[in-house]
Amino acid sequence: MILLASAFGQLALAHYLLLSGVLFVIGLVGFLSRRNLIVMFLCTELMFQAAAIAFVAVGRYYYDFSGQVFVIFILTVAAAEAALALALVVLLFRRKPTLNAEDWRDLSE
Amino acid sequence: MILSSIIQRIVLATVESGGLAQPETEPVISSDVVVATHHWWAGFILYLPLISLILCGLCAAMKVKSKLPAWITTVCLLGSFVLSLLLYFDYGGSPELIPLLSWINLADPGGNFSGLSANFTFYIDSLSLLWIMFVTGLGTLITFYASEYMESDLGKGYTRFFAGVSVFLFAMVALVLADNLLMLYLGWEGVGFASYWLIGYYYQRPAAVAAAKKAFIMNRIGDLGLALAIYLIWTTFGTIQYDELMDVIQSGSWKESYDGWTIDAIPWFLMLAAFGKSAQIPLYVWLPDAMEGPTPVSALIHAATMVTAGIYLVARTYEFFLLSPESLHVVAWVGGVTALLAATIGLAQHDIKRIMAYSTVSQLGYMFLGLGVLSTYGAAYHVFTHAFFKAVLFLTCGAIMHGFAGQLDLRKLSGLIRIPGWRITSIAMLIGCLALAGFPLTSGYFSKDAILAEAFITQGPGFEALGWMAIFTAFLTAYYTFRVWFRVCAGKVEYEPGDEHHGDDDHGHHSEAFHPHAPRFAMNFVMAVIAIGALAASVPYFMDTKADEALAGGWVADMVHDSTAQGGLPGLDRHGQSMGDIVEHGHAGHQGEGDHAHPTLFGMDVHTAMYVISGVVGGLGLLLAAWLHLFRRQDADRLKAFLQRHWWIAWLPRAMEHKWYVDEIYQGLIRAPLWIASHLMYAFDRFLIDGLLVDGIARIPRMVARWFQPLHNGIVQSYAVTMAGGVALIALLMILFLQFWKIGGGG
Amino acid sequence: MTSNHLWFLIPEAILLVGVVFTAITGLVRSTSIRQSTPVIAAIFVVASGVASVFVFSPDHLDTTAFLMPALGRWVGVITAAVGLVLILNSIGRVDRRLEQAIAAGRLRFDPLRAGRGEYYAFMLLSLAGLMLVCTANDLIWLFLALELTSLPTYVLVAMSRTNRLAQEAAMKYFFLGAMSAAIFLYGFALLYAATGTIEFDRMRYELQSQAANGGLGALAIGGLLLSLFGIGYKLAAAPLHLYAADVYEGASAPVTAFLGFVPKAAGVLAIMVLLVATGLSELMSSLPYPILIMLWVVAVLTMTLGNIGALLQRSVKRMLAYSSIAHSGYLLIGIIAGPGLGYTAVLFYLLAYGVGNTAAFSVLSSLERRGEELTSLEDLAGLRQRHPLMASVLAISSGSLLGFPPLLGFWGKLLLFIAGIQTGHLVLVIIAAVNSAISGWYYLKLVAVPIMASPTARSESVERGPSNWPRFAGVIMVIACLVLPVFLGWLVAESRDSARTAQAVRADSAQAEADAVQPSDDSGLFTALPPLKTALQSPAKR
Amino acid sequence: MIWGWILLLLPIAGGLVVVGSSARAAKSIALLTTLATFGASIAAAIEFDVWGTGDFGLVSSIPWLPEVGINLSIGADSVAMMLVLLTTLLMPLAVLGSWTAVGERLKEYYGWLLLIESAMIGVFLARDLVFFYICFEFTLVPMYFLIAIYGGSGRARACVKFFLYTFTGSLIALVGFLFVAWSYAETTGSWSFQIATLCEYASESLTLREQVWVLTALVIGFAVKIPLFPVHTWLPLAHTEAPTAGSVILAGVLLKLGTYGIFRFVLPMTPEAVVEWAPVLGILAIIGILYAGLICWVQTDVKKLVAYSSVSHLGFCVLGLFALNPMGLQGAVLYMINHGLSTGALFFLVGMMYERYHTRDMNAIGGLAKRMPVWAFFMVFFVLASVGLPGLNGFVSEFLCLIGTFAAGDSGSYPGVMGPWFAAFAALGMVIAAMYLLIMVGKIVFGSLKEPATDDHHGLPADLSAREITVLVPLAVLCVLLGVQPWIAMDAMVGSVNETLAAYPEIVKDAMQQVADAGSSVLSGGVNP
Repeated sequence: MILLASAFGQLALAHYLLLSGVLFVIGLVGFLSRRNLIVMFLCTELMFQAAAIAFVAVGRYYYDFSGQVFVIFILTVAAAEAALALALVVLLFRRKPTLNAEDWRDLSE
Repeated sequence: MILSSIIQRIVLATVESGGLAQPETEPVISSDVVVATHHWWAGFILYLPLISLILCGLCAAMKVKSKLPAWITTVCLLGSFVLSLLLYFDYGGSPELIPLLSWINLADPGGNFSGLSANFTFYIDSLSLLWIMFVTGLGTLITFYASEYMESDLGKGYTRFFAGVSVFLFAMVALVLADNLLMLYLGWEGVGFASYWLIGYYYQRPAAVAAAKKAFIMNRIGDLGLALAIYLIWTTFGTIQYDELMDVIQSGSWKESYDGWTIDAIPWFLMLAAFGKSAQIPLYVWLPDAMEGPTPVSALIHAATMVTAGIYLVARTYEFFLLSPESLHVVAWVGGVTALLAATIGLAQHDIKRIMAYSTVSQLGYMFLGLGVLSTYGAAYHVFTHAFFKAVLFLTCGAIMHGFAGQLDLRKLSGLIRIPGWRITSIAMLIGCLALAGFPLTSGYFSKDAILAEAFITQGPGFEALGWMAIFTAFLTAYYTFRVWFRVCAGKVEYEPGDEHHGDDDHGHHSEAFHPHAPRFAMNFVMAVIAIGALAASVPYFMDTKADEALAGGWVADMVHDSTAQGGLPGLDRHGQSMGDIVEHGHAGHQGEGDHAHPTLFGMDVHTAMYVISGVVGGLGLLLAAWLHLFRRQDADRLKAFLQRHWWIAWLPRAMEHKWYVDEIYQGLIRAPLWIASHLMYAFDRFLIDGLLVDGIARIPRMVARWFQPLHNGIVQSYAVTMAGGVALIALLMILFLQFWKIGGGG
Repeated sequence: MTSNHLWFLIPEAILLVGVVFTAITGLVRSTSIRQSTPVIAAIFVVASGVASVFVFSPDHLDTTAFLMPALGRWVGVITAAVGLVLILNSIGRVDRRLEQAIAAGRLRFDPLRAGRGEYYAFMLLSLAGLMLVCTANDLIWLFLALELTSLPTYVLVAMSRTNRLAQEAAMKYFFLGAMSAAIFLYGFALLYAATGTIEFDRMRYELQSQAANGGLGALAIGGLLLSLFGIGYKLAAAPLHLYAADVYEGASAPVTAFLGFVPKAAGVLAIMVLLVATGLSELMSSLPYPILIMLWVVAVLTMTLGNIGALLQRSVKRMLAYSSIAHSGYLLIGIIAGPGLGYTAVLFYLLAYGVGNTAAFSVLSSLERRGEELTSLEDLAGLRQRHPLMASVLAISSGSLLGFPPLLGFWGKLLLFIAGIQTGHLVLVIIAAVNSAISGWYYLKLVAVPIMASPTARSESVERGPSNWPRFAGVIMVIACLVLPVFLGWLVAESRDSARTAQAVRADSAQAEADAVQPSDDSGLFTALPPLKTALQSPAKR
Repeated sequence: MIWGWILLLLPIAGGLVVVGSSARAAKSIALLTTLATFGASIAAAIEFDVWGTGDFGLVSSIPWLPEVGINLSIGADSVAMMLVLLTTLLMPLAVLGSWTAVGERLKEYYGWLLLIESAMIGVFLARDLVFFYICFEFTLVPMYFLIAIYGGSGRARACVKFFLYTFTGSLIALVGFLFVAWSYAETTGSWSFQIATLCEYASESLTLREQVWVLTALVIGFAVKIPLFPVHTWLPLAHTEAPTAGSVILAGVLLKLGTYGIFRFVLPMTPEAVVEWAPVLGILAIIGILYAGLICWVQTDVKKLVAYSSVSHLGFCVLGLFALNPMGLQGAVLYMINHGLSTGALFFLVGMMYERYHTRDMNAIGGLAKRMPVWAFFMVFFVLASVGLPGLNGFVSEFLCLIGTFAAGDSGSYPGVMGPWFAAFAALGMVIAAMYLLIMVGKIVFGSLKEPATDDHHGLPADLSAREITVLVPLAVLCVLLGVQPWIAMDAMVGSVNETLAAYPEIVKDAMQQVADAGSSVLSGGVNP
């Protein structure tokens, strides 16, 4: 926090970055701790959005639009991933009626 | 190109290899060594046995079943003998070099070392002439003898036998005539190999195979000594050629880079070599076992010629012994003790061939005693006479063995002289026994005296005791020698055949109808000739010497005089007074009218006294033998029973019969521990090095992999946690690293 | 982005056209047209490869927009070559039951059930993504290229086989992939925060000036680290390698081969691009220290865990999965060595690894047992007796992967080792050498089991697969392993040219202009050396 | 010159023809090819005009990877040329020796044989480090397959161990090589893998510490191949399981790659380190001589015995190499040739016995001299050559190695770092060699006849056939020739040997001086005196 503040001197940016960082960590921890496939996917979305927030904030900070452009692409990719994820989950659910990720462990040593 | 150059080299080497043998940086050649290329034909002394070997090989390949190989070998060896005689008569009195072929020549252009050259070149001096004559002569005769002796093996091993004899003669000639230590080494190992070949002649008999192996390995230990001695000599003196060595030693130039220990070590290694080949303590045990070979082999190799190579070696390298006189004391003591020990063992044996074998060991001990007490002449003379009388003894043993289907037990043979056809054998044996027993006026009498007397003359640690010991040994010798003769040849006619078939069915007969198979012409002729030789071997003693009137001993002394062994010649001026300083020899006073009085024994001159003493002692032994083994044989049994009955003495005959348990001691102290060590090492190799180290290290990756295997449990979250944790860990590690080593930011 | 930039997208454009075509032909009712789908895909792949040679010819090189101007040429060609083989490997596998049923007349063709079109289309898409990485000149582009590479592979894994293993594999691959994507995306965000730009060219100036003023800032370092770790997932670099074995085992052999090459190449190239963006060049090739440490540790872990992991495997595909992890570790040596010989070696190694790995998978693609893929090593026992050609293909490709001279893999490894030693990473190279030795153990199994083991009942029932194309592909790759070393000089020169950074090219041309009389000395590239050599020397002597 | 390339490529070409031809023709084609190669090597030897000098002949070079200075550069000095001749001589014999022993998968078999011939010739002809390394490594592959496919019952373990062990060793050597090459590149600014260049550079410019590291790496690589105690354990296993021709090639040539490597690389590259570490290596060699010799004593498997005897014998060779004087080095090079001849022949003989009786157990076989006199003759002959009977080849080399070692003491006329004690202990190996080899001969050749019951003699005569005799006679002739006229080889190699040693006297003297100044022995000097 102090590091960021001293690095940029602008409390506002640091706040945003902090927010995004917290979001990212929440997403990550959620991903690691939850067992439900859909929730896990949502957690990755959370991490994506954390990055998006950072991009927007930094873009605003530098008056640079490319950050915002990036966010659009992130959203697009996230949407594609969402489609893929849901399709996959449906496919899996057809095979085995469970959403618990731990039930899928046929491939292991 | 390469081929032609090789051929060119060989031709050059053959024709003018004198040049090759002499590097330019060589020290001044001593004036009396000449390069005698005009004696090129002497090479055939070496080549003829080789030719014989090749022809025998051809015979073997063509499966010749006649006696052809024997004749080939005999003729070739006769050729060698004749050439040796020619060489002797053509010998100009100063040592000659006769270059034959080049062998190993190393020169260093950088000049960092003095070069190593060892070529097939003959070094002819009187010592080598002496040896070569009796070697080739006896070789010829014994081969002739064997042509009859081995006839039962016709078509089976006959050719192999004579090929072996050819190899032996080839190697022996190389040994004797070599001009450098390496060629001598070639002959040295060559005769060992020939001995291996011929001892193991009856290769289907395990005992023969074992004996052959034992002989070779024991000899190898000796060879090891010789090899080390060669290394030492070369590093110390910078050459291994006799003529150059003599020059270097005499000029003293070697002392410049001498660092103080090699001189004392060289004789010890030479000794080891000589003791191995000549069957002295501690390496003598192979020789009695070597009697597993055919008897002509025992006669030729294990009595007359090969076993004397050790004496030859010491005589040839006598200068080194003189440089370190303590070594000569050891030689003398080892010789004396061996002589006594072998004689005591000989007392208790029943196998006549073994008795002869132990007597050979004993006599070889005498020779070393002679060398040790500075009587190279005595040693050489004893070698010379021993060659004849021991050869005849073995040949007669062979004849008996041949005739009585392998019977060698003296308890089962008696009165041979009265069986028709065995007279020559018996008389020849008698002559041999007389000479061996040192009966007055026989050849053995003179040669043994030359050694015994010197033991009292030369000053050395306990030499006098040694002399008395040797005299006692002479008594034992006379006793056991005549024990054989009286048992086997005299007495009433009684015999049992042996169980040996020579691998042949028409030969041995166990039935009552067994008839001894008397020797025929070839064997009788050879036995007779050698027996006469044994008698005549005393003649050289009375021949005039041309060298020095102070020199007793006649022709043989003369032969020794001109050689490298002259340092051990009584009554002679030694070249270079420096050497005289370190040799405490009583004879120093012999020549001058100086302060030294002649050593005396019982108030007489030692030589004179010795004539009397040894005559008496020999006679006593003979009488004792006659009593116990001819006239009252039952007394011998009674004596034996007496000895065995009393615990305080019973160990003696038993120990003597069991050869003082020396084989067993070797087995227990050396072979068994080594054998166990080998097994341990093999186990070490398999389980520790290969198993633990190699396979163990190879197992580490798999082991580590097993630690990591639980991570791959198939659960997504677990993977994610590991990934995140791993990332965190690496980041932490990185931070720690950076903090700890204080290495900051950007590169 | 200049208009000029579009010119460099021609190869990718060709592939995208191919995507459209294959997607359509795969759905056509006519069997013969449907059958020709892979051929069409192959044609487009070859076309894009050829195009990339022309597109990135020296005349058109743009040193202003790209960090590594000619990277696309080499990558385009090897992508096309390996991609072609990957397509050949797949022939006969996709929609196999469906097509059999149709051929037998049990079913009528139903576009909803056919997957062939998508399959090849996704392959082409992913290849296009790989090529796009080379032309990336800002973070968006890099992000999109990486996602384009990996998203289709998730689908490929899921549809590659009809059993649930494939779907499980796809699930694992996708979810972990999404996480890693988020991680490197966040890393990108931090990089953006640190430099204020997403364009690499400007980013490089920013970072260089930071480095010059007392080192990279924490944001930049953190961003780089997150990016590298995230991208490391594509390489299966430790500790993000855990998915590899499961996914490779679950997917069908052709797809596994695909996974073994395409995402890995994309990841390696992305790392190269990112590192060059931090200011690395032949002229200044020392990494920021934290990054160096991180890469060093990751490289050692990756190759070691990969190799020792492979030792325990009985399943061929798992074994090859671990082997591919290990190869990522070797590749990282080149990355650590930096631009110049290091990147040259990386590019060369990509070729060697791609050829060897694909050849090994061709064997698995071309054989089957009761209609199923070969799984365990026992299936290969005594392979030599019934399928000698495949056994030798497997043997030679294993040899190449092991780095046995004089096969292609050896040269790849040799160059990597040279590069590593040149930059003073002797310890790393020794570890790699030890790892090579360890890897001998399991590669030797791939040689020995088919040749020495006596066939079992299982392996007796191994038969040819539905198509001969994978066999052909395998043979071609093996011949490449054997023959390409002859053209070593040319290959290395090409890869070196492709690996050059824009800075070096500019410096060279400046140099060339400066002394027009004397041509510039190319070997300067190999002499840029780090300071460690002196550290190694003992002060005792000299 | 063209002969080098012919030598390299002829066997490969023949191998391709063999693989392409029918199984029946394979033998004959292989024989013809190997004979042709032998002829070519003779022709090359005649063409080779630098015998006796230290120069390289048959020199030729093709650029390969100019970026890092890798060329296909071939050429041979006289030592290498002699080893090439040994290789090409042994190969036709190996083919002849396998005539009936190998009955299945013939094309492959002869293909591998021809391939390994090319690789071995390549090792000796290489003047480029990378090319050397390629050939050096590549010899493993054919040998691996020869053992793996045609070997005995334990072949699976044997071939894996053989392969991995030597592969690991040579990888370590490779790192050493690369270090030298890099160091050169850093100093001069351009890469080169030319062996001569690197040797010259390394010997002059590397610090002692660096040299020690390079030496360690190289010696690990080559010691495994030689094999030196304690990295020898792959050898007995590989030899026991390999087919006859495989054993012959392994003992005859492959082991020499290690000693040749030391001769070609270690000695010229790292002279100062060699001077410092020679005693240690010498002690290892001596341990090998005695230890392996004693292990031979308790073997019951004839082939294993001969294999362990190789470990013991090559100890002498290593000792000679590190004696650092002309005697030792010439002896070592001669030893390479002689060991190839005599031990190769011994493996042939054991193979011939095995082919008839299907056992190598010394307790199951005995007294074969009665059944196979010709075989027995050759057996005894080659055993004696191996024991080092003067007049046969083994003696000369053994003698030179030992006298070289002996003279390498600080008191000798040629300064060195070993000395009498080393030679004395090593010379014990002579006795041990006689012991185990004669015991072996005593058991299987002599004694009462003992034959295992076997119904399958492969249609071979009881004694050796003309073909088998043909295999042995050239070896026997060479054994005698090199025993009686060793200067043919010695004169030819003297230039190369002196070239290799040129730098040593000074270095040794310096080292002696330093040790004398420090007042400590050479051994305790170690790396950091």
